[in-house]
This record gives sequence, C-alpha cells and structure tokens, in this order.
Amino acid sequence: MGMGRTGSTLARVIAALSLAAMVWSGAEAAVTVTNLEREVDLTADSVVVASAITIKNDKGGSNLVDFVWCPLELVKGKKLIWSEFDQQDQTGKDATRLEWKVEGGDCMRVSLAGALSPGAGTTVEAYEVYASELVPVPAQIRQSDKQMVGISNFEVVARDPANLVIESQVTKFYLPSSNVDFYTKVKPSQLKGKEVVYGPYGADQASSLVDLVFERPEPMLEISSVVREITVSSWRDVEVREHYHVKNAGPKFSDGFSRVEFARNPAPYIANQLTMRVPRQAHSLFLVDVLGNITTSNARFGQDAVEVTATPRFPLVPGWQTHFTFGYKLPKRGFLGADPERPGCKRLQLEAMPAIKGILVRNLTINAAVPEFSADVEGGAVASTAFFTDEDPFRTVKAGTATKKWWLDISGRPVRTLELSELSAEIADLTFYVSYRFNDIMEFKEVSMFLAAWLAAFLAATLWSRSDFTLVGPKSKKLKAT
Amino acid sequence: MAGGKGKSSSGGRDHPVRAEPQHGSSKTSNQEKAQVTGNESQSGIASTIETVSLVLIAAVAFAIRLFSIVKYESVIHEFDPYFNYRVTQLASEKGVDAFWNFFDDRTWYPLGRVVGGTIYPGLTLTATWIHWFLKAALKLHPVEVKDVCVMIGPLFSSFTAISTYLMVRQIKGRGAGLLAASFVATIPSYISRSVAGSYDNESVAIFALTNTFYLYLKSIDTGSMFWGVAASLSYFYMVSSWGGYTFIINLIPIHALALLIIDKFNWKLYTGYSMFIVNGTVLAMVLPVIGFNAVETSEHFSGFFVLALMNGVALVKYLKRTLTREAYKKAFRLFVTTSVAVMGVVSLAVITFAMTSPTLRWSGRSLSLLDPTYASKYIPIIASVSEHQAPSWSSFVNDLRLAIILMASGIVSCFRPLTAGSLFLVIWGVLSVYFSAVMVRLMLVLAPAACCLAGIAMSDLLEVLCRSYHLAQPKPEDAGRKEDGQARRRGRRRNSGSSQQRGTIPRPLALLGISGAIFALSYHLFHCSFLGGEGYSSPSIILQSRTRDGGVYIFDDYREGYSWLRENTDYDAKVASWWDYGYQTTAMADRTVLVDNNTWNNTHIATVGRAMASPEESAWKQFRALDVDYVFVIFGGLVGYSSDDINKFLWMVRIGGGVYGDIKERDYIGEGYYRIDEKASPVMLNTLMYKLSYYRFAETVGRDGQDRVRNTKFGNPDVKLTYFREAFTSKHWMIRIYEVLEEPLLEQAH
Amino acid sequence: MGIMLVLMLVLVCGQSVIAAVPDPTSLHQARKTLVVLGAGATEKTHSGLLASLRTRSDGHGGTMEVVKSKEAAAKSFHFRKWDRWSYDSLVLLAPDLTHLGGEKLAGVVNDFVLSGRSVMLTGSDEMSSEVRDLAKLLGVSFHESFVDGGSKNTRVLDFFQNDGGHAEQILATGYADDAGAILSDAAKKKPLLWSGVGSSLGDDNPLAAGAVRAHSTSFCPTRKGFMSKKKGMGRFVGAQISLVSVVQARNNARAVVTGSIDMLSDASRRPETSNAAVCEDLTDWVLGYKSLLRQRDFSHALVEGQGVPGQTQEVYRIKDKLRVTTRVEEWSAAKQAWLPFGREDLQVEFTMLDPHLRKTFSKDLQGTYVADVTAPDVYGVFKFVVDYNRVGYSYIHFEEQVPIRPYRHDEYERFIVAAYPYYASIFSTMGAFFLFGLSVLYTK
Amino acid sequence: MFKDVMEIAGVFTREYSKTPKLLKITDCFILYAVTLAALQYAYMCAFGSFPYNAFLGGFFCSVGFAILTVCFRMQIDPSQREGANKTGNLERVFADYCVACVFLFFIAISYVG
Repeated sequence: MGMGRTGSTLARVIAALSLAAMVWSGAEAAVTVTNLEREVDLTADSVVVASAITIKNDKGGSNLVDFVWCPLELVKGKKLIWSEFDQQDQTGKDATRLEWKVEGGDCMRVSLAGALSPGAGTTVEAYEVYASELVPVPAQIRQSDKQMVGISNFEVVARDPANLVIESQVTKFYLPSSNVDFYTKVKPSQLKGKEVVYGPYGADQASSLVDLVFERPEPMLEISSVVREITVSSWRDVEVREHYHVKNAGPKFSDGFSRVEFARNPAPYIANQLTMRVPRQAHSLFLVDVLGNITTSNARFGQDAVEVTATPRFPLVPGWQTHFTFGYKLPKRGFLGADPERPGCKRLQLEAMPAIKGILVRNLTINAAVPEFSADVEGGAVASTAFFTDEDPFRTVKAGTATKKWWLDISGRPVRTLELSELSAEIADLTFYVSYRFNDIMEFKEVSMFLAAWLAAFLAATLWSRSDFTLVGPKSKKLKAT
Repeated sequence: MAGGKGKSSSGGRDHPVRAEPQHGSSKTSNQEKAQVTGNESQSGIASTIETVSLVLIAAVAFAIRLFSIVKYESVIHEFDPYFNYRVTQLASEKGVDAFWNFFDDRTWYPLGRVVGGTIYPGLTLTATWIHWFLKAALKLHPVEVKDVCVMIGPLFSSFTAISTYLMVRQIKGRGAGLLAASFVATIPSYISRSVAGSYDNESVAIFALTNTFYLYLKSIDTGSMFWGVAASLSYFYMVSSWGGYTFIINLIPIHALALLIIDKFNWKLYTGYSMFIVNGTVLAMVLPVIGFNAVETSEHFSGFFVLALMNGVALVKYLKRTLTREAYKKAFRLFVTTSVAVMGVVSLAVITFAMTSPTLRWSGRSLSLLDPTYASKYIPIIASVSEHQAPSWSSFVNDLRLAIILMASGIVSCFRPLTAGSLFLVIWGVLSVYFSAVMVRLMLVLAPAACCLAGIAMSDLLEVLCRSYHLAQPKPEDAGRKEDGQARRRGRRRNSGSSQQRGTIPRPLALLGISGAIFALSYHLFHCSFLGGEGYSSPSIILQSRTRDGGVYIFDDYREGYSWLRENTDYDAKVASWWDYGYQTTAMADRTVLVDNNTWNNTHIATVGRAMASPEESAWKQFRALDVDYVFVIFGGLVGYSSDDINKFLWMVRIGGGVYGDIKERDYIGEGYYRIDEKASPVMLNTLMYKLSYYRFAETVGRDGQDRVRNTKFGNPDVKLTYFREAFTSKHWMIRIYEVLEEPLLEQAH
Repeated sequence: MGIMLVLMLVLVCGQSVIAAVPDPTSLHQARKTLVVLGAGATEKTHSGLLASLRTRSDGHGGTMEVVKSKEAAAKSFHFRKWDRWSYDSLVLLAPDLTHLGGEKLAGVVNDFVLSGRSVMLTGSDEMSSEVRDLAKLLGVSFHESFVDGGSKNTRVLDFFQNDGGHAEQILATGYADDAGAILSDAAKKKPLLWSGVGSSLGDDNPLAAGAVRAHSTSFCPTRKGFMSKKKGMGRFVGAQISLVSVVQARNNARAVVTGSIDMLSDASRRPETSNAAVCEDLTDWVLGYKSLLRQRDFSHALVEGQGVPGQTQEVYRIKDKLRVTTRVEEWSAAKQAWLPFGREDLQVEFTMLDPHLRKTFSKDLQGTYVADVTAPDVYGVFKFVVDYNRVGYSYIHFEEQVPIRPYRHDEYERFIVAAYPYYASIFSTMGAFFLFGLSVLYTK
Repeated sequence: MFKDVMEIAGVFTREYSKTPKLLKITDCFILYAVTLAALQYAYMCAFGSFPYNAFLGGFFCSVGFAILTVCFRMQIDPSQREGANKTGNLERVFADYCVACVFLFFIAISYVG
C-alpha cells in the first residue's frame, strides 16, 4: 500500500488503458473464475477482504480486455470504502495496478493490464476495505469479562449474479485471537488457531451466510470526527491543529468502572494510550482539551517522524469518549513551495490523514487557511483513483470555502475545506493540497499595523495631555463673551 | 495555543530574573527620590527617573505573579474563579445584556440562580471588555477569554502599584510613594490573591480600593468637585467588584468624623466628602446586587450620619461668620439644643428601623466581623469557609514581612505632621489590623495599608540618613527650597528642618544605615518573590509533590474527574457533591449541580449535607427525590490529600443538623472526638459519605491498611453498595464518582 | 410501523444468531411465542387454550412454538445465546419445569422479563422449587404448607364457594375491577373454576396486583387444625389469597402468575364457568394484545406571555400561559395499529421538588390530549410530568425539564403613576440647575 | 427665648443683606432643592414607598443638587477663602460644578429607569 507504489504504477495504468482501447472489440467475451480465494482480515478496525481471482477467458473467439467484478454482491450488506486491483504478470514478480470504473450501482469494470487471448487465464488480486461491521457480543459485559465481537451475515459462498461463474472458492477468516466463541458451520469448514476456513466449495454449493463471534483483545477505537485546522502564515510556520473526538465502541460495562479492577488487571481493550505520528520537522507540539493541558504525554523525536504517546485524562473504557486538541507547527520549507501547475502560485501539500494512525476515521474535515488577502485559492485531495474526488462512489466528499480570523487579521483569511467520511487505516495514504496566489507586499501588513497602532497610541497620549484644560476652555470663553 | 503559552510563560520565567536587578536599581533611584523630595522640588531628570522606576515597579508587580504559569500552566486556580470565568465566557459570547439577565438553570437545581442580580459584576465585565478590546481593536483573534481571565490578576496589581504610588505621593511625597508602590507590588499577602490565574474579585478590588482612596484624598485635598466625582466613580467600580466595599464606606466617614473632632473641618473636606457620599450612594444603588441595601443596611448608615453632622458644623461655622458675636452665642445655644433634640429623634428612628430586623440590619458576614464568635455560633456555613477563620500570627509575619515591622514606625511618622491624608492612613492601618485579625481573608485590606505606612517609614528613614549624609558637604542643603502653601510641604519642611537641628548621625553610620536599608529591602524582595513562586502560585486543582529524585509528580485528578463527567454523562445529568466543588463542576464538567460556592441558600446546602450524612438507603431516596444522577466525593485517603470530604464532613453534619433535626452532631463522634477508625461511631461508619469514600478501598491498601490523611486504619473495611454504583474513580482516588441507581425493574417478594 | 418492518426483515433472514431480534421497546413487537407443556398439561388437556393462543398469534402475524418441558429443559434447546433471545414471550404450562435451555429456570426467565419480555407462569401442587423462586422474583409468593412431612404445596380450600362439594374446586368470583384493562366484563359475569396453590402479594409491591382473589370463605391450610389465629397468618385467608396475579415490571414487561394449571384446562372450560374468557383475557394481556399504551409527541408552547405565541421555547418566564399537548395511543392487535387512547383521566404536573400545579388533560377530536397551564410565580427548573399508572395498562411516565426564569431587568413595569412626582422633582431640579447656571453666567 | 430668635433673625437678615447677589441666588436654589427633597420625603411617608427606586432617585437627586450647590457656594464665597485661593477662578469652579451636576442627574435618571 505504499505511496511509492501508487506513483510507480500510474504510468503502467495509462499504458494498460491505451492497450485496452486498442484491442477493444464489441463482442463481450465470457469469463469464468476458475478459482477464488478470499482472505477476510477481521483483526483490524475495518474488514479487509483480499481476494485472488483466477479468471479464464474460455469460450468465445475474441480477446478479453476487461471483466465486471461486483464485490458488493459477494459481500452482502457491507459498506465498501476502498478497493483496488492488481494483476500479477507472468513472472509473478511484480504487479500492475489495474484501472477500474464503477458500473451499475455496486459493480466495477476492471480492465486488465493486457488482453487475454481465448483460453488464457490470469490472476487478479482484488483488495477491498469495508467499514467496520464488528458488533460487540454481548452488548454489555462485566469489567472482568473478555471483549467478544462478532460479524454477521457474511456470504461464504460467493455467487456473482452479474456475469461470472465461480468454479471453486475458499474463504479464510483471520481472527485477532484463537478464542472463538461461535462460528456457523458450513461443511467443509474448520477452525484452526486464529483462522476459520470455509471451503473449498464447488459451483453447485448453495449460498450461505455465516456468523463469527470471537474475542478481540484490542480496543474498538474509532475517531468519530476529527477537524484539522491548517493555518499558513505569511511570517510564521504552518500551524496544524487537530480537534479529535475519539470513542471506544466496545461493549459497555454493566457493573460500572472500578479503579481497583483496572489496577489489578488492566484489560487490553481499555485504551489507555494514543500514539500520534507527525513529520519529523514538527515542533512546538501541544495537547490540550477544554480544561487545559493534558500533562501526561511525551514525544520521541525519531529519524523519520515525531511520535507522541499521549495518555488521555481517563482510560477509554468501552462506551466512553473524549475530545481533545492536538497541535504542532511545521516549517514552511518542505511543505510550502511554488505550485508546478499554476505559475506564480504557492502550493501547500500535506498528508490528509490525522496524526493518530491506525484507527478508523468516521469523519474527517480539513480547513486549510492561507494568508490574508491571497487570491484564487484552490484545494482538495490529491487522488490517483476515483476515490476522494467528487465522483467517489462510496463516500460523500464535500469541498467548500470559508473565512477565518487569526492573529492580526482585518477581514479574515480564505479557507478551503474538505470533508471526507469513512477513512480506514488500511487505505493507501492520501494527501491534501491547497494552492493560492499571494502578493508579497502583503507580508508587511503586520508591520504597518504595528506602526499604525503606535501612531494611534501616540496621538491618544497627546490628546489626553491636552484634554486637561479643554475642560475650562470654552466656558471661560463664554464668560468672557458675557 | 500552548505554543503561544510556552512563549509567554518562558518570557515570564526570565522576566522576574531580569527584572530583579532593575528593581534593585529602582530601589536606589528610590532613595534619590527620597532625598530629592527632601531637597528640591522636582527637576526634569528626577521626574524621568521617577517615571522609569514606577514603570519598573509595575513591571515587577506583573512579573512576580507569573510563576504559576511558568511552573504549571495558564489555568484558573481556585474554586470561586471558575464561576467568574464561566460568567465571563457567557458575557463575551452572548453580550452584556444577556449577562445582566443571566438566569442560571444549571446550578442550585432545581431552584436555579439569578446570576445577574446576585453577582458583583466588576471583575467579569472588566475581563469581557478587555477581551473584546483585544479582539476588536488589536485584532488578536485567537486570544481566548481564559487567557484574559488568567492575566487580570497581575495586570491589576501593577495598576494597584501605580495608584498606591499616587496616593502616598498625595500624602507624603514622591519617595514614600515609590517605596510604598514597590512594597505593594511585592507584598505576599496580596500576591496570594492576585497571582496569574487567581481570577478572583479581590484581584481587581484592591486596585479599586487604593484608587478610590487616592481620588478621595485628592478631592478633600484640592476641594475640587471634579475629583469628588472621580472618587465616587472609582468607588462605584469598587462596589461593583467586591463585597469589601463596606470597608470603604465605613472607613471614610470615620476618617471624616475624626477630622471634624480634631477641628480640621474646611470646605474642601465638605466638598470632597459630601460629593463622595451622595454620588457614591446613588451609584451603588444602581447595581442590582446592592440595590436598596445602600440605604437600608446598617453598614451604610455611618456615612449619612457623618454627612448630617458635617452639614450641621458647616451651618454653625457659616452662622459664626455672618452673625455678630453675641447673637452668635445665643444662636449657637439655640442651635445646639435644637440639633441635639433633632439628632435624638433621628437616631431613635434609625435605631427602631434597625431593630426591625433580627440582625440589626447587619449582614451575617459583617456581623461576624464585629463579633468574631458570631459566625461559629449562628452561621456554620460562614464559619465553615477556611478563609473566614482568624489567621495565625505566623501568617501575619509571613504575608507582610518587612511591612508589618515598618508599619508601626510608619504610623508614628504619620503623626508628624498630622495631615488629613496621614490621619487617613493611620485609621486605615489600625482598622484593617483589627479586621484582618478576625478574618484571614481581610489580610488583603491590611496589606496596602501596611505597605503605605511602611513606605512612609522607610522613606523618612532614608531621608534622615541621606540628609545627614549630605550635611557633611558644605553646601547648605535647603537652598532650592521654595515657599509653597501646601500644608504637606510645610509639614515636610518643618520636620526636615527639625531633623537637621536634631544633630545628624555621622556619615559612616549614615552610609551603614543606607546600605542596611538597601539590604533589608532586597532581602524583603527576595523573600517575597520566593513566597510568590513557592507558596502562592500552586493552583488548587493541579496538585504537585516532589518525588525522591527531586522531580515533580503531578496529581491531575480533579480535571480527570471533571472531564470524565463532561464527556461520559448526559448533558442534563444532575451531579451532587459538597458545595465547594459546585462552581468547578458547572464550569469544568458543565453539568447541573445542586449547590455551589455561592452559599445563598442554607437549606439547600443542608439538604445535601444531610443526604451525605444519612445511611445509604435513605440517602438514595433523598437523592432520587432531587433527580440526582451522579454523586461524587473527594477522597484523599490514598495519596494523603488532606482537604478531602471526610475532613469536611463534620461541617456537612453541622450544616445539615442546623436545618434538619434528624442529624445530630454527637452521633457522628466516636469516643470523644471525630474519627473514622475502628472506634468511630456506627452511625459514622454507616453514612453515605463514609461508604462512598472507602468503597473497595481495602482492596488497594489491604484490610488493615492506613488512611494516609487521618493516618489511622479505617473503621469498616468492606463496604457494600446496593443503591449506588461506582461510575468512575480517578487515578489517585481523589475524586470518586458514583451513579445513583434507578429503581429496580421488578419488586421481589420476600 | 417502521420498527415492525425492520422486524419483518430480521425474521426473513433470521437464521443469524448475532443479528437477532432486538429487545422489544414495546410488547406489540413481541412476535415469537414459546409454550412449554409439562406435568398436568398436554395438547389433549389444554387443547382449547393452545388453539386460541395459536389462532391469535397467527391472526396477529406472530409465530408460536409448543414444546415439551423435557426438550425445553435440555441444553440443546436454543432459548438464549449471549444476550440474544430467540422468543419474545413465554407461556409456561409446566409446573415441574426446572431448567430452560440448560439454564436454571428462575434466573433465565428473570433475565427474560428484565429484557422487556413477558411470561405466563402457572404453578400447581406439584410445582418445582424453581417455579416458586421465579414467582418470588416476580413478586408473587406461593403459599407453602407447614404440614409436617408431605409436599410444601397445598391447595386453597373453600367449603362454601366450590364446585360440587369438592373444597379444592373453588368457584372464585373475586375479580379485580381494573376497568377492563385485563378482564372483560364478559369474563367477570360468571365464576372462575380454580383449583391449585394460592399465592400472596407483598403489600408494599406496587407492581403486582391480584386479578382474581379468593372468596372470604377460602383459606389455605397452613397447619394441622386448619385456621390459625396466629398473627401474620392473615395472608393465608380470604381475599388476601391471590388466585391469579398480574405483574407489570417497570419496563412494562408483563407476567401472569397463577397457582392453578387446571384453571386453564379444557376440563374447566364449562359453559357455567368463565374460565375460557378469563384465560383468553389473561393471555391477551400477557402477550401484549391488549391494554398496551404508548405516549408520544409531547409538546409545550406559549399561549401568552413573553415571546411569540404558539412557539415552543427553551425557557419560559414566570406567569406565562402555556399549552401542553401530547398523544397517547393504545395498540389494537386486531387492526395491528396504534389507535387513540380512549380514557380521559390523564394528568400533567408542573413540578419543582413537589408539584406546583396539576391539571387533567382534555381530549380533542383527533384524540390529542391538551392542557393549558399557567407558569407559577416562582422561578426555577421545573418539570412537566405525565404519569399514568393504572392496573393492567402499561405505565406512562414522561418528564420534560423546563426552566422558568424571572423577569428580565427591562420587563418590570415602568413609569408608574405613583412615581410621577419623583420624576417631576428630578426634572424640576434639572431645570433649576439650568436656571442657576444661566444666572451664574449672567450675574457679573 | 422667642426674643432671641427674633433678634438672631434680625441680625442675620442684616448681615445677610451684605452678601453678594450671586450668593443670594445660590441660597435660593439651595432652599428650593432642600424643600423639594423634604416634599418628596413627605409624599413618600404619605403615599407609601412603592416605587422605592423612583423615590430614592428623586430624593437623592434633590439632596445631591443641594449639597453640590452648597459646595459651589462655599467655593465662591469670598468670605470663606482663608488665605490664598488655590482652586482657580470662578470658571474652573463652575466647570467642576457643571460636570458634577450633569453626572448626578445622569445617574439619577438612569436609576429611576
């Protein structure tokens, strides 16, 4: 999932596209999935399904350039938040990121890297991330109990109504622990260690939904909302403030929270620490909430990043939540530069995800404020696929503008806002940019303001010193007049 | 935010360090001033030095109060300020109009509190307007209300320094003024109430106090109505910011009376005084919190009495001037008889009027001032507040240090010569000594008086020394002295002259004396900054303890508990606790409370005290009746935090018992005195307070473990709770929050 | 209705254990009934009851299962997993039952009720101690005989009001008058043929009530030599004996407890007795087919006072006139719909610490309850309290907090006539001032 | 006794006639204000003190005006200036006086409402 990989594959994707366009032929070639291996990862916050699809271009004389894949048909009633396709080349050494586009509500037309001649086959790796579907089972536990979670109605016998025939398939579930309370049995299915395997099933297997209930030692944390306020100052650094609302979605304690219990055996699913990673140039970090500094936090300045481990004011017991603000400053150089696309513009590019990593983000809002009086401001997510753009099929992406008053602002500085929902840690990292045109003369705004203030004060002082005998002045004149 | 904080605080750190030598220098310049005032009327250079040193003093006054920010963080400190802070926020968000009509439905549930009519608005409005100014005029948008509130204390103490300087200069010349200012800037007992973050009424009130006195003295000195108006305005500010204004409204008449008695009456006094009383009273009545009290309660009567008297005197004098001698004699006799009669009638009326209320129309607090034993006898709530106790002598020495020593000699030097101003200082000093001896809180009123007197004493001392130093030179020292009509100047000339004749101490001794004085001053300064840094700048919500390796260990339990309440309880949840924590709960946890630090309703507080003192089941019933969802107690037993609820519990019992008969103090006393160990009374061990405090405590410290506050074993190690459920306990067990359980869904048969 | 649709969906793809039926917020969602047959009750002996149960549950779009006590007790029987229940209501015709789905009866059924589900519990003279305990948990204590030796269970006797001279075959007529919330008038016309173990309710238990009480001549033999004059034995005598007890938990879960399984049998469904009707009513009630209320759309608005009339405000001022409206609906199982509630005795209280005023709602044509109240002359945080608590009907308790504020500083009346002299004096003084000023300026 | 009064009155009127015109005017106004205050007090006693704040406003307004005027009178009274008169000329005094009066009226009105 590395950023590098995304970048490197862009060229290949384009090549693939042109190729696909070349060999395009009207007649749709029929495709068969000879083998489907799905690996469902339930250890993380969000459900990750990695499937190896071995397709074969069987009957039909024409080449196969693309095929339609309907993950939402295969995984019933789950919310897809990310998907990508890679195709192994013959050597099987490195993979090609495949281009796809949405087709019909919940299917995608995936175009292969190269056309498949009749009879030939290849393996496409689909990688799908679904919003968390884990529910605590039971909904309430005692503090001494283990935290059991379950996933329900998962289709282990995938049947794609669209156009695919799946000849044989296996579905593997990877669980966070080997303590499995319950799993629906569909022969042949077996539990070994932290793994539940369903299949292999033939083409004639009846579709069947399964439930799994298993222990989850880690806390079910989620960032229900985070607002990132990025302020570019024409003098000082780039200032970042992240307002978090974190909560633990685990099963509530029916018997309340006991400090003794917690001291005796701190259950691992009680989150007592949050770690944040910010770029290594970051400085003057702080962590506050409404009541002031959160004193118990320390930062490690590493080679590639600063890592802050913060202890919330109180341990995040399942069902509890907390709000706090994490802030840091970044030097301009390295983040703010000339915009390559728009001459004469400055461009700030930052990572879009907040500093707390590895936790599902329900709602992310980015407000990037650029210096006052800067013109034609643009901003948004830098995305390689349909994701995070306006035509993101799986989430709402709202972009807007606002103004914000900050140090020594007269009219307020322009702000670009971007709102995203359902961002999981498994998603390839995503960057945000804002680009604006700024007249350097404006840099002297602050200075001139100071001067003005000084003048005003001076004038006021002189007026005051004079005002003493203006008290009598007019009256005495009047007297003289009379 | 904290980035900014970091900056400002680091600035704060090196500021005092940087400021102290300058302060020393300002000291030396002070001596020059002392002799300048002695020798010649001000020259340009002198006045510049004067201004510079005054500015420096103000800077020091500001800087010396920033330790709390440096050592902890920019946070509001005590209990009361949290309410002020909350109201300030409201005022700055919703506007001043909303502030006046603020009906607070989140405190004193279910009674609610009319805040607009029961609060002294001075402090909060000041902060609101400053904040507004910073935002609107200076364009400092990110500045938060909190920062302003935190900084109010230091800011106004530097103002106090300036106004003190002005006042003492009015009385005793520049040197004394500067010295007094430098004393007041660094006097510990004032620092303790005005460190950064102690956002309390007193922090602005003391400024208003000194300022009022300055303007009043100026007005009776110049006899100008303008200054009279100014004085009454500043008195208005005082009234609007602190209940202690009654001190002024009594002190000034007493002073005026004294002046009448020693026959120092003149038209200036008349002008200044009458202007002050009339305008001041009307202004005070404008405030909703004072309202008709300004003419109805006995605190204010003395003013009118003296006013009447003064008019009489004025009339007599006038007659004396206009009438011929013998006619005047007759008239005088006549006048005296009639006026005596009238006076008798009036005073009779007043007394009957006063009799109409049981407390003779004295408010409880001022009664407890006149009769120190009153509160403990009748009003346990007032008595229960720690700052209403009488102070220990050590605290006098500690808090006033050099000032208290110099004060006496200051009084002496005030008598030579006795001007209106110096007389004022004397009366102020004496009265405030008495009051502060009754109520430790009023040490605050003593502090400025002591400083002024000390300043005067020190300046006289230095003056004598310097003069004797100068006498050695051949140059006759009173060359530049010009005639000036002011009584003050004349007085000064006389005493300087006399001191000159009274043979001066030899030069080396003078030098020695000067250096000694300098040493004393700098030692005083050092001590004060030490106290300011160590003693008085530790917030009560963040506690600190030294670890063995010299590091600091922070107990942040209060905020832990409050933030838990804020995050994880329903917004409309009702939280019950002892009243000390009411303001903090409403401000920090933002939850509805039953009682808070504005102890206006004894009964309601007694209800909570009674519930805390009842056995679990009946307590549960009482709390359910009040819709209470959560109860929390402060418990220091684990870490030895001594001001916890168990130690306050006896007050709860007393206050509860004061209203409800079923609570009897003696039931809670085990074997002679109040205790919680095995010998404690069964009733005590059965109270809700005990159970909530020690619930599952044995599991941490062991069944025969010790309570680290009481240093005893605790009576009942295994506490069971059936109607309350532990909802949260902070890291060091200091704040323990319990949920009041619902009624059971089913009623079992037995 | 939305809830019900969701429910249907769940029932369709219902084989999932986790996504099981949520706890019913109201009994009308109770769809899946489990009937357990045990000692003294078989399809044969109780065919009438079972038939009527089945027809009703089918008619009201539910499902019903009948199982023998043996298999119901077995661990394999799937009654609950974690906190998911597989049934919504439970009819226990098995006095001998000790376990349910492998768990102890008392415990599991208690949880079942606490989760808002309903149970009908029948005992008999051979009931198990678990049944007794369960009854105790529900607030009904079956009588125990202190006859030395022998079983603890002993039947209620009545030598006067009985059937054909058998003292154990009581003809009870002590129907509670609950305004038809539980028992219809038809049922009350004829006596109830009842034989079994009597029970008594705690006096301080507000949740339990006796639907049918014994006649004053009935008693429960507690010792050799039947009647005991000993104090405290009162609850074994006459109307103190509850033959059929109804319990409604504070979460509106319902329970019927009776000591007689024969009462429900076909044998006792005779024309001259009302057993059929009574059983029908009781099961109707316990399965939530009748007397099921819900309250919604509580609203208050200003009628006259500070602010826009007809507008709902956060805070009202003292002495404002307010209008309070709410809807109360009763579930009609026949129509499968919520219909306006018929009765008129609903009250609203305006409370701070204790009620400052109490007003009975009046109904308008749409069946909305309306009451006009005037805020008292006391400021504080008040509560509107609607509390409806009648035997048989589900409880309605609703509170809404409404602060009442005092006058604002500019709302007091100004320019009072009595004060005109003072105003006049002020202005005349000002006039005097100006005159004086002029005179000062011009007398030179 | 009564004779004394008469005599005193006589002497007083004789002496008083010496005082300058301005002072006489001043005295009139003082008298006016005082009587006004007295009248209000009587009214309050007679008709009850319901709009108490109005009464206080009016009363203090009159009394204040009276006292201000007395102050003014004292300051401009030549017979009373013992020694050199520091506080400036008539204009200065009168300016002060005006300020004070306007201020007094302002707060009185604002208090009455």
